[in-house]
Amino acid sequence: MTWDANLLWQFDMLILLMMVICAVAALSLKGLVSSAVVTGAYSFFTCLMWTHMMAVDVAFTEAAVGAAVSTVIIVATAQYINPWSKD
Amino acid sequence: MFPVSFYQIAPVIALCASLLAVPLIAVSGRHPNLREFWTFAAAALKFAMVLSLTGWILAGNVITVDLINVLPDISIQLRVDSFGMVFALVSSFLWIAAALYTVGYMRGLAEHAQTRFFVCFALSLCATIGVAFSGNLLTMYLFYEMLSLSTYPLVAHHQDREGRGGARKYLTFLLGGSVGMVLPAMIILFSLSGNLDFADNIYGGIIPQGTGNLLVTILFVAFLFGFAKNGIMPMHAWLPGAMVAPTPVSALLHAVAVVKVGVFCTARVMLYIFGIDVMDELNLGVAAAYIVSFTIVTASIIALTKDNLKARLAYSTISQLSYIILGVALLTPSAVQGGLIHIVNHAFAKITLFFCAGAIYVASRKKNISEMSGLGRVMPFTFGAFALASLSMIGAPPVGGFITKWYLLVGALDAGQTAIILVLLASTMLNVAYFGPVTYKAFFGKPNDSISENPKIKEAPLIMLVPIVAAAIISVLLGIFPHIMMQFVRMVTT
Amino acid sequence: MKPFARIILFLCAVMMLTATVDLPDWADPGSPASTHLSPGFIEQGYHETATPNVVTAVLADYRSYDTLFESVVVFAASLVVMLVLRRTSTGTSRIKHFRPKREGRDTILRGAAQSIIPVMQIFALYVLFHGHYSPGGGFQGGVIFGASFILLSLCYSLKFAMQRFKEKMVLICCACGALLYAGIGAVCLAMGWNFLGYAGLAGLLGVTDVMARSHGILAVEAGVGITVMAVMVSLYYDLASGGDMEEGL
Amino acid sequence: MMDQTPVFIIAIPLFASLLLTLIGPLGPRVAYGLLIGALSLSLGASLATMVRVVQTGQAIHYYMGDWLPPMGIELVIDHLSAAVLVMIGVCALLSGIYSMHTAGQDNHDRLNNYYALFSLLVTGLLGMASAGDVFNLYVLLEISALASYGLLARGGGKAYFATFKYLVMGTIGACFYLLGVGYIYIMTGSLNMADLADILSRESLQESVSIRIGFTLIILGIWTKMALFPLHAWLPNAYSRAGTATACLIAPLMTKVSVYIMLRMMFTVFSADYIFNQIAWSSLVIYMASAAVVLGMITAFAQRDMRKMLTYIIVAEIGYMTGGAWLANTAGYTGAVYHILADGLMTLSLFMAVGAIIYRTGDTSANAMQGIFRRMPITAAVFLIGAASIVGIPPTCGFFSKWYLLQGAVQAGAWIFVAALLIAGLMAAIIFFRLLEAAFFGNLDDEGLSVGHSAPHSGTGAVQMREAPLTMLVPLAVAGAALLGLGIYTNEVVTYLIRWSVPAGF
Repeated sequence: MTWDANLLWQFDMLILLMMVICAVAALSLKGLVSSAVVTGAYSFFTCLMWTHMMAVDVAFTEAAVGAAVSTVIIVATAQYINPWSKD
Repeated sequence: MFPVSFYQIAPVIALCASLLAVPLIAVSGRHPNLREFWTFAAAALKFAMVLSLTGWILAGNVITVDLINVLPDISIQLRVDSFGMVFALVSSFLWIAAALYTVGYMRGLAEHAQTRFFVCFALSLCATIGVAFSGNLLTMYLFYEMLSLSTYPLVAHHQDREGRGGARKYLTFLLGGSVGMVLPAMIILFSLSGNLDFADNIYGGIIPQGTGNLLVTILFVAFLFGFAKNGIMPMHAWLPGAMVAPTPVSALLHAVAVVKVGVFCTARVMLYIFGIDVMDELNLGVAAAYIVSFTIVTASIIALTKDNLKARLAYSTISQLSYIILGVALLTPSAVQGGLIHIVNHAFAKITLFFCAGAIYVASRKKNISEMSGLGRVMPFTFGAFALASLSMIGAPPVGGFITKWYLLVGALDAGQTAIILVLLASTMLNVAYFGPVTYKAFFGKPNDSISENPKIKEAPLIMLVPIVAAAIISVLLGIFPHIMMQFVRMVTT
Repeated sequence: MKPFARIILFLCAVMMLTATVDLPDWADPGSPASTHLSPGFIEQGYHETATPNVVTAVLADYRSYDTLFESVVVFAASLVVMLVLRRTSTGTSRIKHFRPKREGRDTILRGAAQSIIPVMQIFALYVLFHGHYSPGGGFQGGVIFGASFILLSLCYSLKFAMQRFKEKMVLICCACGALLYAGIGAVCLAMGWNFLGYAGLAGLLGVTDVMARSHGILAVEAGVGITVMAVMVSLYYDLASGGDMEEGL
Repeated sequence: MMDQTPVFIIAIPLFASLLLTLIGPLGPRVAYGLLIGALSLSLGASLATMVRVVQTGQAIHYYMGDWLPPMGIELVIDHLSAAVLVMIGVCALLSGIYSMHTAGQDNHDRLNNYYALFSLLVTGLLGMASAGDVFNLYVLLEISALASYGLLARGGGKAYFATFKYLVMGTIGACFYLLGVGYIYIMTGSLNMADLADILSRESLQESVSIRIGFTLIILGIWTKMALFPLHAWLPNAYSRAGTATACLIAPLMTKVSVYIMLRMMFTVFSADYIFNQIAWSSLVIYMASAAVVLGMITAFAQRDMRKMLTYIIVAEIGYMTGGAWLANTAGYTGAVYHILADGLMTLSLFMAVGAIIYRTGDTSANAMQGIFRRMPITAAVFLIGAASIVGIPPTCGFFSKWYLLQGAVQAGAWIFVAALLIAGLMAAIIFFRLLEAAFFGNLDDEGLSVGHSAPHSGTGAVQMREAPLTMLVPLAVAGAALLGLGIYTNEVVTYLIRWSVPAGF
């Protein structure tokens, strides 16, 4: 397993782009629950990124914690907050 | 006579005597007689200790005791030399007198919170002796602050609007001066010279060669005004304000402890930190002399306008304190001697005056001079003492004040400061102008109705009268036998 | 305030981007991070800890003190959330909140959950205990295990999950996992080694020092796993029910 | 046994906090006992370690898991950390004892969990003070931060919002720190402080932009954590709305330990040479510190709520320490370190005194101070000592720290800082004088004077003396005595502890 920086750089860029889109979307979406879900998506792309960087264990954790449990917990929290509040 | 080690312990005992008395006084608050006993015991112990050191000091020795090393280069150090000895003797002796008088006064008026009063009294005396015996600037500063804080409850004793305002002003000026000016000046000084110990003689000082003139001048000004207890205008404003305190406190503040500590600190710093040579070189002495001359004259003029006896005495104090600094600032040996001996002379005279004011108040509840017309016939001893003390203030022979004036005039002549001589003369005239009428009216004025018709007005209780008369007599004795104290003062200048 | 916040954000971004100019290339084998300590870990890791997965060896042995406190961080999080949210008195009027209705969609969900949860749990255990050889370990295993309970409560109901994994039990697990970890450290201490020096277990287990380290890693990973699993569940219980443990998401 | 003391300092409160969550059914008494026992043992271990450090004159290295650094993690207890450890231990124990009556106020249930967090916070702080590894420090920073969020939020009501603000700021601070550590790790490949110092002293890294930005991020993170002036907004509300027991623990310790971390980062990981010659921000930081000092005091002056006033004073005190550390000379450094110890005790005694007054009067405003000298003389005396210490009156320890700071500022020619310190001293005098005057006179506003005047004359029966319970009074008195003791033994503290840790290059 050798690392070639040129291999799949388009894939790399795509993931990074998606991450940025998700981050911006999470901030700009009005509904808290939708924001939470987008955060989950962001975590998923991060997870892909980690895998791409060959850090499988980190990817693993990101998938379990970031994409799954945090999203659930954020959604669970969000339901107690007025979904249309300004902050 | 004593083993040397005694001389190491005695200053500490003198310092701690009143400190040890504090818990005892506090605990025995319910038994006034026991409480007063502790005060007297401590006062007597303190005076005895100070007295026992005189012979050794007169023999030309200097005692230094290191108490605690608080900072790596500086320790809390006691140092007994002739300069401090003068002040220590006066203050420890006058504590006994003041304590006697206080008991009479407080009981006569049935004042509240007497225990707190005596506790703070003892604490402030401890601080006073601490300043007198301090071996370096930091120690002096420590006791200086202790004095400011421990006299606060005394000034605020009445706990009414006036007492509160006066006490607030009191602390504002004293803390403002010490924290705002003395502390930074002290630290700058420490950075410059690496230590804060007082120099061995009054000429050299400890400021290293080559320090910028401007910096030295700034330091000098900071110390001169920073020790706000010395009452130099414009830092004098607390003094009339602190007038609201009970009379024994005023006596303590204005005659012994507080103002004298201020003056003592100023003189100590001028002589032992800056040194005569440096002050002479930069003309700081002359500058200081003119600054205090202004205070002398202005305060006297203000005193003239005051009808309240204690207020008049307060402005008189401001004026008289500046004599001491004036003497030191003139930098000639005679002037310095004159200034230092005035610490003693003024203490005895002014405490007499305040005691009298208090006695008059206890006996007749009168505060204003205009109401005292003819009162001297009813209270001959009180007003007799008042007259003697006034003479001392004025500087008439044979009372102690004369000695001061003499040396100051000689010193001013030596220094060639004609203007200062004029100031001294003018001040003497003003003193006559504001003290003369008080005595004159009391003895020869027409008694007004409230006095002639009130048979209850008579001399104050004996316990108050004794200190008054004693202090007045000592005042006279100081004029007749000045050499006892002059021995100490001469040692300072040699 | 908003433009101000944007300026700060912009400045931070500029600062961080500036820093990248100087950084070594991505995955540069000559970078300090790859040359300073990593070779040591890679070369000696197996011989010193009998753990082929260097990451696990570093995490749970070389830097085991960090990992102890990381699991304590997780433990602290659950404690904080519980202290802030959990209320004992019930029946008081609560804020009305959005609650999805469950009727009519339970069967598929439950069916899926029934089949997936056992697999998840076994997988979690595998991840946990196979950490010596493959990516994984206490944190990942614990999270997956915890997620299985969260899934259970999502698909059934909070009550249903809480019957199987009681709140009290969750809290005990939170503390016990960390306690197991710290306890192993203390046992090593008692055996005359430094805190967390797993070689101290050799005498107790009757194995060599190196194997003892391997076993020690396994035990602390189990401790981490227990704590993380319980904490995940505890966080979910508290957050989903708003602290009253009555009704959840 | 003796060479294991460093780990006992941290492990004992850690075990206590884990056990505390399990012993809920045994009741609050047991929990309290366990907490106090653990804190005392931990303090004992700290003291033993300090004695060892002072005796041997060199730092103690404790290798976790017997792995030698830089591969493993080590605890390093040198003179500086020993002093801070003992300070933390003392403050934690005193506030622990003090919490007996006050902790129950906002914890009717789950007192054991509250105490578990309490103990965990202490663990985190002790761990930070003894860490020899920058990442380990981050983990412990997170522990103490998390625990403090939980404890502060227990104040209820407005405390939730204040704590949330603190949480956001605290998390940003921690993230900055972590990012900085990340950059430095990429550039050096090491996390061990001593190893880092060694690598960073190399010529090639002195100029590196990444290292510089790493340092910037770390310092910004720490400044956020310690509430240095422009980043202080979270502190006053968070601390003043917390419960009394919490405030007494957190207010003296959290920010002080953050200052300790700043010193560690500046002088142990990076070097004085790098900070003052390569980065050369010191004049800017001195301005910030001066602003912190003056504005903190001015804002404190404007407060009517006593605890809020004290929290603004903390902001000012942080300015003292930051300024001292960035003066780049021995006196300034000594002042900063000494002030860490002194300010911990000062803040503790003031918060405890105010807490006792609030406990008895139920009033958090300055009105509560009225007549305290008569009703609660011991509390009032401690408050007086604490106030004198903040103002800087000898022989309290506050005077000596101010002495060193001023000396350092004078030597460095930082006149703005000198002025700020003096103004702050005077402001503090006014602030406390106002309160003490009320405490002495027994009334606050001029209108009520007649009432106040009659009270003292009407005899002792009018005001009854009612001190706080003994468990509050004893720690209070000890803290007050410690203020004087630390002041009197300044020389020893400076000679045996602080002098040894003065960084090279001063």
